[in-house]
Amino acid sequence: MTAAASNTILQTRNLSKSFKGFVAVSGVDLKVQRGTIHALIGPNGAGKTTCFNLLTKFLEPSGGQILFNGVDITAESPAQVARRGIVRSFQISAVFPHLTVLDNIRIALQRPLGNSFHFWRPVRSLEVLNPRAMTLLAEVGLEAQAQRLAVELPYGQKRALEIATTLALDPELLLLDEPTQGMGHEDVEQVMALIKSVSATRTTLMVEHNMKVVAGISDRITVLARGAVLAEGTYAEISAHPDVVSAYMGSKAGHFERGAAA
Amino acid sequence: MPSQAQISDGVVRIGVLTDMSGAYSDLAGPGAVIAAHMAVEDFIARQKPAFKIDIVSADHQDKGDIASNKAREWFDRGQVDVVTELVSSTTALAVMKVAKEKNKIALITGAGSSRITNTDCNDVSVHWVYDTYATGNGTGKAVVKQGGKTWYFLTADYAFGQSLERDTTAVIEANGGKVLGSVRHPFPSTDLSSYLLKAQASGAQVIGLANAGADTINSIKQASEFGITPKQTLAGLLMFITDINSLGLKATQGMYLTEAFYWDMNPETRAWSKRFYARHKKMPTMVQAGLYSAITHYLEAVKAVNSDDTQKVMAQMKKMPVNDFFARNGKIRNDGLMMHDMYLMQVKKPSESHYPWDYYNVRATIPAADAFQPLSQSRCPLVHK
Amino acid sequence: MSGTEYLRVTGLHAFYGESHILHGMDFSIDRGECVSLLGRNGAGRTTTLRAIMGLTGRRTGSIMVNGTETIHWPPHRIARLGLGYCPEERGIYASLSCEENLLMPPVVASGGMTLEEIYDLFPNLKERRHSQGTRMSGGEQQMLALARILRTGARLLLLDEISEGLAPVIVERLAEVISLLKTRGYTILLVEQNFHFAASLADRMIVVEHGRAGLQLSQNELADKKEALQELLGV
Amino acid sequence: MIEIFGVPLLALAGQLLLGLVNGSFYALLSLGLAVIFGMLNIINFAHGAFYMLGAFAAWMLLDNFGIGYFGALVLAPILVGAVGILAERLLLKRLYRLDHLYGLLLTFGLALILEGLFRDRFGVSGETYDVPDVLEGALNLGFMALPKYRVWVVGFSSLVCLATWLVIEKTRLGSYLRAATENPQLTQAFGVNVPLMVMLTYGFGVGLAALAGVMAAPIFQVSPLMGSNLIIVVFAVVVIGGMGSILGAIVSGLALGVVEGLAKVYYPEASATVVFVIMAIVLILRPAGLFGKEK
Amino acid sequence: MRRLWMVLVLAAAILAPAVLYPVLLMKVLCFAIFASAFNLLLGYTGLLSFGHAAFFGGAAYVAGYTIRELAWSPLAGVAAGTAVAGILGWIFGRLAIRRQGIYFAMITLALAQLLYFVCLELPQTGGEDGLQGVPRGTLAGLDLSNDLTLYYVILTISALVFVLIHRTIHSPFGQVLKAIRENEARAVSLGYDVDRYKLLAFVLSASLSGLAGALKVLVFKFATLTDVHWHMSGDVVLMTILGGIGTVSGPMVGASLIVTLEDQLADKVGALVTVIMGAIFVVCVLLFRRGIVGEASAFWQRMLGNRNSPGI
Ligand SMILES: Nc1ncnc2c1ncn2[C@@H]1O[C@H](COP(=O)(O)OP(=O)(O)OP(=O)(O)O)[C@@H](O)[C@H]1O
Ligand SMILES: Nc1ncnc2c1ncn2[C@@H]1O[C@H](COP(=O)(O)OP(=O)(O)OP(=O)(O)O)[C@@H](O)[C@H]1O
Ligand SMILES: [Mg+2]
Ligand SMILES: [Mg+2]
Repeated sequence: MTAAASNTILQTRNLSKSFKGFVAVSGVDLKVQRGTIHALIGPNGAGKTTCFNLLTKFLEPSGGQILFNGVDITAESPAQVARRGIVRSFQISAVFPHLTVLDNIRIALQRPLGNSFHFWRPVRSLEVLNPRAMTLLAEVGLEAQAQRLAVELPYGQKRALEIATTLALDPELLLLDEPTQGMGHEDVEQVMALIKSVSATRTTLMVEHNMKVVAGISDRITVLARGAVLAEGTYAEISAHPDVVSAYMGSKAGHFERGAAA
Repeated sequence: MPSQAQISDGVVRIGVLTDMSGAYSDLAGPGAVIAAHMAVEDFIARQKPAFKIDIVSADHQDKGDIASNKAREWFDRGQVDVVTELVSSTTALAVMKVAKEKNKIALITGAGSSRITNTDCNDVSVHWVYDTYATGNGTGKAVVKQGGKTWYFLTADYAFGQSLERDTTAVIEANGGKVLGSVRHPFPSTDLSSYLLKAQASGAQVIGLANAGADTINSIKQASEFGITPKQTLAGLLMFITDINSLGLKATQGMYLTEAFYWDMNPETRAWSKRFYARHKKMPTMVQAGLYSAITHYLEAVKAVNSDDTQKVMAQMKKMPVNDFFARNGKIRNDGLMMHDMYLMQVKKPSESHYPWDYYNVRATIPAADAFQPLSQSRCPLVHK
Repeated sequence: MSGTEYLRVTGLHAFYGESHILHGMDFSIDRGECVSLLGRNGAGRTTTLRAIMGLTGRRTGSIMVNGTETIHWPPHRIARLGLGYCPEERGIYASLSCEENLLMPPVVASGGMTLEEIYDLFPNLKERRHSQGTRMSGGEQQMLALARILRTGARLLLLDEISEGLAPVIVERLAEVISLLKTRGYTILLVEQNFHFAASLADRMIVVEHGRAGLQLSQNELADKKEALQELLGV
Repeated sequence: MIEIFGVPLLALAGQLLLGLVNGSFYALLSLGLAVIFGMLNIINFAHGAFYMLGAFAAWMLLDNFGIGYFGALVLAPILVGAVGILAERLLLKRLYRLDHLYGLLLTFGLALILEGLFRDRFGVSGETYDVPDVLEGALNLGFMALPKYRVWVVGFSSLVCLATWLVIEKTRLGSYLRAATENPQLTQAFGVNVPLMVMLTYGFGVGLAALAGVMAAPIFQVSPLMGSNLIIVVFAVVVIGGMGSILGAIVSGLALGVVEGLAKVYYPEASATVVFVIMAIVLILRPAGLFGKEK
Repeated sequence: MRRLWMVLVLAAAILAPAVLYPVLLMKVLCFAIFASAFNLLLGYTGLLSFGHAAFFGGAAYVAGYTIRELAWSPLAGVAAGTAVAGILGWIFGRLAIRRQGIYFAMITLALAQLLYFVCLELPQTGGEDGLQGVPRGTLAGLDLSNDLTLYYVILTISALVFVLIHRTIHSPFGQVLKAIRENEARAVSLGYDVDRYKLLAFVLSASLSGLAGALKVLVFKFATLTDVHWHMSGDVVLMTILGGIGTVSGPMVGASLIVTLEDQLADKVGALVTVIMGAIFVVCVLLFRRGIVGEASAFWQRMLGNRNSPGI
């Protein structure tokens, strides 16, 4: 393996998925470089979420291969994939609603401890996780909410909690599905900053429709359309690509973005 | 009074433990409680005893644990001297053991398991009315004698049905009949028509119903629906008059069954039964009548020995013959079985029935010695010491 | 105000169980107008729409639709007055296919779009029409949720965050659709996180704060009130 | 004569026909369950009790008012359906916002109450209901006498099942029902009178159970316990068919009746368990049931 | 505060036989174990099993058979029963946990029914007569045929079981269970193999239910079909709901109430027992969904809240 290849954290070869004859993802070759923020964009129904589902094995690929750090993980289970360090967030907010914010984080932190099957141990044995949990909460500005139930949080804070929970697993590769969806303007800024800061030490692959976010923080962009890769490059390259403009960005690209200059 | 000193706490307390709402509530249940009260009232009126008599009753819901728990509590805390009725084998077998442990008496009238006086027998329990050996055997033998030589069995596939089939087969063959085959159906079954068709195809003269309760009722109903009866004759190996009453004569006409009692047998039975009917609005089953007999006999024994001490009363009960409208010259054997005559009944045609509950022709009296399993065959440890 | 008032909300209070969310909401919309509710996350905009449809818990105050008081009505009667609601969470039926989802809402008045018109507007839906509702992509579901109420002939549309999760091209198309609806005389109450999208379409904007209607401004006042908006919404 | 594993072909055919009769009962009952489950998302544990109620209603109509079988066939489902509607209005209605398990528990309680009351009133041996005169007698098929009444049961219940299926699957009603099941609030916001629909659906499902009860009355003894044992088997049928699937309920009801009939011929001891064994196998191979949709 | 309660309850339990009937108390304890085990699944994993009678009754038969026919010691018999229940739980669990909610309930019910038929037909169970006359035997020199001795043995075992259940709920494992109940897909995406967690919870619950059933055999000296009948599964649900789903002491309270009620009603209402049980079910579901313990603690909290609010 060459040095360049070892810098590729995630690679798919000819990844495909069809649903009863409908091809949602076809022959996608994706390469994500270590330490970058990689955006996956494309029109609605292009297959972005499906790609995520394939990468995390929530769906079984119909064909192709997934290599993580050079290892073929195509045949592994979702939980195994997660334990390898690929952790995702969901397009629709996913927290544990009736647990406290702190417990939400601890659920993620406790897994690597390896005592999750220990039904005879007191829950106090998890208190060692608290400092780390509080640090994570502080990172997303939730430290004051630690004892509240997650269900009581406003939407933006729920998203923040979800990201913190995801980070708690210290994933090598972070998969974010529309992290700013449904957020107000300030929250969008905050999440952008958050993603930027956590990505300093890891790799992020995100799906996002907000061009401001994409333009603002992604290092590299892959555009999917009809299940296949349409273009790839930096934001400048992509936004100049005529096919991308007509299929995705539209003539007034970015005009309607939240936070975009009016 | 000196006599009172002999009766613990001055009261003879009788516990009627029965099924008030479950599968057996029709043949025992509320009617049994009425019969028990009648027995006590009649006894007081007749004998004017010096001791008080009290009845408590409870619903065991066919659950062994409730039955045994209730019995224990009655014995331990309720000063109950005798527990009776006990329909359903589970409760009877469980309570017998409690009675033995607490040295109190159990008079079983409702349950029919022949285990009660065989492997599980003990010296404080009496089995009063019938057991499956008697109903099965009695019917088997008597029907063969009436000319029903070839048989086919419809058997409920569990311990009860299997032993009923086995015992009856033995007696049929011993009496020169022939068993052409049998089919085992799951318990409970609602649709028995498939099995009945097999029985029909066998061409046997008699179809023996080695099942009970709702299974039997549905067998009979469907046999008539398919026109199997009256061409072939049904023989119920365990049936009660309440079953006939609920099915009606149209479906049951001509079938054979063995009972220990029929209300319309003689003036005595009629007299008692009419009094019972006035209170219960149904004629008595053999279980209800038997309960009256058992309690009366028990009270007579208590009076005779002037004590409610278990051993003394048991000894007296075994010594005295049972003579009342229910049994003539009945006798309690060592294994606890109350020996009395049984009767082979044939259900009347609707045209023969002239008034309500006019259901049976008594076809034969089966003498006690023939009706019940001989003592020599008993597997009761008390018999073969 | 002109006499063509179509919806008037006065002193509206709404509750979810114990929690009191709307604290005396007042506003009105004229026939054919497009009004947008702005506000921060959790201000109560979604709740306002749900309260109009009768979907919250207890409600008090007054909601007049075209001269009819509906505050005590059950949702299905309110809908029959010609209201169409596109919920924030989309509410696509998993057990129905895309097309069945489209055809599900009963027609409440004449003059709705035909299936062909809708498929022309959203070609994605045509392509996926036999797909199970919730198996469609996030954006496709969003389009479906909107398309669904265009068919029913409802004249007052309550639209909650319809531009959410859509590709920029589609958002553009959506803006065109809304403009088209306006020209056809539909009355629209728009709840949007996307200020620029709303600003380009709304005749009037109402800022919702803590369950009350605050600052109201019309399209031509937008430029003047920039600072106020900046402060209220962080735009 | 041709034999299949030692059983004459014609006798086997006769037995399968009988299986089909039982299958009709399964189908009717599981259809009602599926409709109620599909709509209210409630496993109607009281279904067996309503079946019993239907049979008793027929008996009482005859006994008290002299209304015969065919009158009962119409009236009993309506009466019992009305009881169901009452139960829905007074009790079930309060549970829709809650976890579905509460519906299961409530109807379980309801079943206990209904059964207990009838047991108290009528005792357990039950009552006899005669086959209506027109349907009395048997068709001689040569190899067996098939009671006309059973032919009627198969025919009529198939018709009812088919009609129900057509109405639900092939009309707008079906999609309203499914939509309302999933998201009653939103569906109501589209202008569908969901509470009314839910109420009528429950009444209809219960009415189907009662109809099955009326049809069963001449075959089985009308007794307070007639429903409680049957209901568990019917649950298994519904699970096999795929819960909430109308077609699944009908097809697997009929099919299982036939399979049970086969078991009665070849291995009668197992005929009560065969349904459960099939259920286990189906669940291993197809967790959502034969006609169920994977969520 | 909580400690104090526990000590009080324990003291009451130790002294109870002086006032109350020991056999009834033992029955209460057995059902309290059963209901608590059931609650472990329903209250903390969100899985409603409608087939728990299979474990309870299955273990009862195994314990009864090994003790009576194979002359095992009571301890060995109870252990065998518990183990078999655990294995049954594993089998049921493997088949059922792939589905959720009502589907899960139906599948467990049907599987339990299968076991019921097996028990009905096996000659070893004695069919309708039941497996009667199981000797209590001795345990470490203690004669268990004495009601009081057995009571204290069972009390000890129950106390241990409650501690175990309490601990399980408040363990790292318990936390994961709660997470799964709250949002299963999210738990998967965090790397939890949720089926294995559910299965372990199911097996634990089944084993403890089995323990309850096996102990009940020692108390009553028999095992019968009632123990495996689906009504038993319904009873345990009723107990748990009546006491309070998802509360630690609720199932115990529910079990005590139902068992005493059943016992007391036996002499009083005759045929109406089922009607009353049914009515309790309905009332609980409609009015006290949180159960007695749940409602009481909610009430307690409201009182506290009210008293605190004036700002004393
Ligand atoms: N389980 C499924 N069964 C059938 N079709 C599916 C399934 N999941 C997704 N699809 C289809 O596959 C296509 C890709 O869906 P996907 O969710 O990946 O889109 P997306 O790129 O994430 O779009 P969006 O930006 O709108 O979320 C869509 O057309 C969708 O309808
Ligand atoms: N079902 C509910 N039960 C209790 N509180 C609720 C419920 N739904 C919403 N709320 C609360 O009501 C308040 C207003 O919510 P609403 O959804 O109307 O806000 P919004 O302005 O639409 O914000 P967003 O931008 O997040 O959609 C919030 O504080 C929210 O937490
Ligand atoms: Mg997507
Ligand atoms: Mg909102």
